[in-house]
Amino acid sequence: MTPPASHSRHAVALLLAVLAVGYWLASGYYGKELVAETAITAILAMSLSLLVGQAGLVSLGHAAYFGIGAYALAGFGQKLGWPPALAMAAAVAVGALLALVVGWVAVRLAGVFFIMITLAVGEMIHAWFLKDRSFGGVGGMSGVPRLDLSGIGVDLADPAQFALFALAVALLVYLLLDRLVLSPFGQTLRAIHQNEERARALGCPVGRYKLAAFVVAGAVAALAGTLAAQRSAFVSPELMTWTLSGEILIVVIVGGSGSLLGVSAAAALWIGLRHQLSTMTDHWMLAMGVIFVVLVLVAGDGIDGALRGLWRRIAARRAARRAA
Amino acid sequence: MIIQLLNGLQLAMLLFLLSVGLSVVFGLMRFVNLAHGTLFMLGAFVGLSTVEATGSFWLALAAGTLAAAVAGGLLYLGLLRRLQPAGPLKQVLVTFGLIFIGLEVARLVWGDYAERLPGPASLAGATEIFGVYYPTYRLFVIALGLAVAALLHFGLERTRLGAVIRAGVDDRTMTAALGIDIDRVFFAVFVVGCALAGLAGVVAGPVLSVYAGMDMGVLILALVVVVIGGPGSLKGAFAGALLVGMAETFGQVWLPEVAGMLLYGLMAAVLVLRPQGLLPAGPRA
Amino acid sequence: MHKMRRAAVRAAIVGAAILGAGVAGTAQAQAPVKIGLVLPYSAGPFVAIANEITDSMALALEESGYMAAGRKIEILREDTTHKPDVAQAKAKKLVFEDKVDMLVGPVASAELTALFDFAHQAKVPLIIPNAGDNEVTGEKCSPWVLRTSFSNDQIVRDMGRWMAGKGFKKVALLAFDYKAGHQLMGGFKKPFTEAGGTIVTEQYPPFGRLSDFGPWLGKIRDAKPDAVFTFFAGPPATLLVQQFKEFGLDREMKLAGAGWLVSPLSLPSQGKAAAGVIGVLNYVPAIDNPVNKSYQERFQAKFKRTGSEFGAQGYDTGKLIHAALTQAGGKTDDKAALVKAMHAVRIEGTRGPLRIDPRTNNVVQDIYVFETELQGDKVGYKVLDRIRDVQDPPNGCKLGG
Amino acid sequence: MTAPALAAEGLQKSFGALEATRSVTLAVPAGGRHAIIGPNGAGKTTLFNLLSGALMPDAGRVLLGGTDVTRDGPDGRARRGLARSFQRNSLFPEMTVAAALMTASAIADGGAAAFWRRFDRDPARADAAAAIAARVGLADQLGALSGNLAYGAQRQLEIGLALATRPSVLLLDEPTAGMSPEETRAMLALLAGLPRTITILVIEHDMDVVFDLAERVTVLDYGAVLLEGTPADIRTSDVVRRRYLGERTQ
Repeated sequence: MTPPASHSRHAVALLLAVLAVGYWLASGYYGKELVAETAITAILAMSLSLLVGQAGLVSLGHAAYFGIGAYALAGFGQKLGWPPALAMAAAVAVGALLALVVGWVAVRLAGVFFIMITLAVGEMIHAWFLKDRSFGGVGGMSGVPRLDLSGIGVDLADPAQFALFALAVALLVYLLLDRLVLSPFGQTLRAIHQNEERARALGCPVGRYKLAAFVVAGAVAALAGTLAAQRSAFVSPELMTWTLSGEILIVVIVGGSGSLLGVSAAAALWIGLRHQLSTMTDHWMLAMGVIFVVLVLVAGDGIDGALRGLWRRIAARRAARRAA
Repeated sequence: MIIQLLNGLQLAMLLFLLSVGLSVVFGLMRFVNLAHGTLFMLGAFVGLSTVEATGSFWLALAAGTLAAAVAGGLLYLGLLRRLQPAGPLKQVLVTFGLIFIGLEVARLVWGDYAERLPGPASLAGATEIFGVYYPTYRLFVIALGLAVAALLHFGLERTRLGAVIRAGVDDRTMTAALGIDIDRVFFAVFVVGCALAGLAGVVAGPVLSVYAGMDMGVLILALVVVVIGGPGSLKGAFAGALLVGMAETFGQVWLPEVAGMLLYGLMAAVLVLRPQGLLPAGPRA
Repeated sequence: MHKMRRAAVRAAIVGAAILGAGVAGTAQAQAPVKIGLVLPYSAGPFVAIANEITDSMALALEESGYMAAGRKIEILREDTTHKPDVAQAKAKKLVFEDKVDMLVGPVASAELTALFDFAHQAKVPLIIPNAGDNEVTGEKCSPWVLRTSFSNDQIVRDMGRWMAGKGFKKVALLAFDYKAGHQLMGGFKKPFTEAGGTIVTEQYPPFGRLSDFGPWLGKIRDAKPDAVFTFFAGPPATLLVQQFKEFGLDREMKLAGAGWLVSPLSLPSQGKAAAGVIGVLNYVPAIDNPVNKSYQERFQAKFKRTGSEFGAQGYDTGKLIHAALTQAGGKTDDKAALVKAMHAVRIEGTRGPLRIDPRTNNVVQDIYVFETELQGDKVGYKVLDRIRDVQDPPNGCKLGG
Repeated sequence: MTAPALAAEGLQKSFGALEATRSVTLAVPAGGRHAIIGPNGAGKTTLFNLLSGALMPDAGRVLLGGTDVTRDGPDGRARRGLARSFQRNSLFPEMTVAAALMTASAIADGGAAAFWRRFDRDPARADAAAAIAARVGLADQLGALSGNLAYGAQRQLEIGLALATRPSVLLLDEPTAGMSPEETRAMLALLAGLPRTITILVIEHDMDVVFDLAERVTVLDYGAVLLEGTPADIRTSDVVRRRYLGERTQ
């Protein structure tokens, strides 16, 4: 789906950022934790949106790269004692490398088979860290180092400041991915998504472009993983379960897969809803399930579609008024 | 050694009952019903309640199978048929949402405690076979799996409905063009698939015990069987179930270090080397 | 953001309602003592245990009408949804937003790892009502983390000698392949081999994959041990007890294990197969002391089932906290003093005499060896032995105290 | 004598028992206009797919400007200057005509790999796209979504996309299929107007198109070459008439 005119997109992005900071200011302790969790989930959702929305590659194992980013940070930072910044960069590289190896195999497959192999690899990695006691196995591992931003007067150990930091990173990731989506590379991904055979006949090495998208998505997901690990200074196999992969896929689909802002808004909705429902009832998963099924049935192309529909109606009414 | 072989065979038959429905539906309608595990769990729970109420395992077997069939039917008519034109992604996602719902409904109705579905008194204890004591109930599971496989094979290969289903798997549009009401056939196949999942649920009750959340582990195993065996074909589901059953059983005892990863590695390898699976359905899967 | 407080107020009202039957006494206008519960109430396999602990702790606090040294006690309940990062976030909310005086929880080891660092840095007392990881009161101990349940080693340390003494020379070990599994099997193995026993097989099935114990029981049969010593809880425990009998192993060897194997939570689904199992644990419903008798009567009256070891730990935690608050004269702003008060108190719990060892912050308690037997048509417990005052060595914990 | 722009040597392809292509050899000189005709089932589409790289031959070679491209896939051959149109429209439905043409040119000249520049702010590429649109008669529909175009316009865009890659050899698969007479005349004018820098090989049923456009014609029969010659030779050849034309004309 072709992105709307850029000035309206950046306006919406600013609006979302202001809303998030507003919520951050108004909320108490736990609200700030939610802002951090939402920012991290939005980054992860944006990375999957690049795959699902632009290249049309539906992955049901994306949490694996999120988890690998967290575990790599724990490995480099805590076990090998590297400085956090270096460990973080290395963790993102490990995520990209894993995506390269898996993607090299997976992009040859199409449709439901692609879903199956991403699911299989995700479960394989989860099973490995469930058993691997050097990383604490089921119990996970604590003591993950945080970035030292004391130079600019920011202490990431304080959850409130960490939430703002995560929000800033999310905004940065949005700007970077937005440029990528609007670049010739992004346009070619959309061409492949809409008609792979024609793209190949025009001379596009389709496999390499899909692989590049897979690697970028893996790297950004690993980045989100490093943030999640620093948020609670802790990693556990819960970071790479297939249910998390499913939730993120739901967020991307509900957000209107191709739109970075749509999926970010959907991430906020998902986290907020999950929290709100879980304070009301222990059976919040029932409500989430129902809401999700309804959204998939009703929302043609998710929140983004709804936003754009709204936009078009406003523009049409304005034009009608001017014409009258 | 013989015990492990029998254990492998028993797990294989259980997996066959569970995955044959998933596989044929996938072959026919090109979509994966992730809520198949939920129907397995529903069958187990309904079976459990029936045994507690009536004390008869055989009634429970019927009740569990019927409940899953009815639930499957409603699921197809209510949700899945409407999503048919929307393509496989939407259908997969809806069934993913149903997992959440199924889990919580089971927890609401049957609580959080694990219960064991008692096997029939007549099959309790162990019998001597090939010079080894082996639980009689598990021999029943093996026998039941083989019987259902034979029945389905006969139904698919010998009867008119079987021919129509195979044609549908091969080329759906062509079959529809021949004036066969393909939707009614798919509905029947889908309901039978769900019924078998419910049957597998009751049968697994005494072996795996019944608790909210038992669907996840089993669903992943079923997906591996469908992919390895070759989606859409009975022979594929049977072969896949045998391979996975044996790999899971022997893997965990002889290669415990790698056991967890073994299955998924196998599935990934098959997806790459033979995406159509070991024994694909029609000539052109 | 008052919405989020509503769950807390709801719990408080429940507390107050029970208060009606409590002591009249003039409650000064002091703020209430706030206790934050961080347990998995909605997702994952431990929902039942979370409810057992919460219900039993309420039973204990009801006895005083939720009052201690003139201050009302308020319970704030937060759901970890079985996710470690949510557990930590909820703990931070309880401490920084709701200003609770102490935290009680969690159940699973992953959530414990997440909460431990936070409680240590925030200097807020965290009382562990279940998770048994040895390191938490061993080399990684913290002055702020106390445990009222057990350490894995504490449960099985004396079982090795006991079984060797009872003539079990060859034993096979079986537990899931994760930290707790290895700690419990290790804790049994050393004293058992020192007492002359031999381990014939030691197997660790992968955690989290519930297929079937057939393969491992097959290997155990070939090894022909006198007994099998195991660690399983919940659905896997139900499964193992059943399949042990189905494979006819009960005719060739004795089934034994950490007491959760035949916990009251699993007994209903195990049926008669659970009879004849030797267990070792810090609690058995059949313990003969007045506190346990009244606890079981009130629990069974209210919840129509036998109180489990998790319930007993919840009840004793409530009693210990109440005693400590009384000891500290209701003052909770000095958290270090509150911990000292916890060290100073001794109470008679459901499990017998209980105290917190200042050198490790772990509970000192009696350990019971028992056997399940058919009592009428139901399976019941018979206490075989009682090992008094089992205390963990510091194991590298430098609390001194 | 410079190598032919496009050549096939002894191409062989069979599907099970069916021999779809039986040792076909042909050569199209640079700037040439060559047509392939034959009844349904003569193996025209199979030969087309062997030349475009969609199918790999069992035996024989395909040469593009003298270099052997037999083992190259469709994208490899496209990058060497071979473009093709599809018999059934194969477009980018959710892209505007302008964006589709720009995308095609970006893919062909490697510009697609750029991941930093803005795709929609590339005036040079936009002008080139507009020029191609004008050439294929879509100048006034640049902003329309490809999926919403009328059938005839989609056929024109089909050719436009191929031209946007600035090919040296253009393979056309029944370009006038399903077109009205005046649409066919417009398409013929368009194809005739293409510069001689582009070599054209066309598969066609419509005899007028073949005889108007082609300088040489290859007649396929059951996968093999029945006859090759100028349109005049084909028209007068009794072999062809008996086998092919005879059954059709008055």
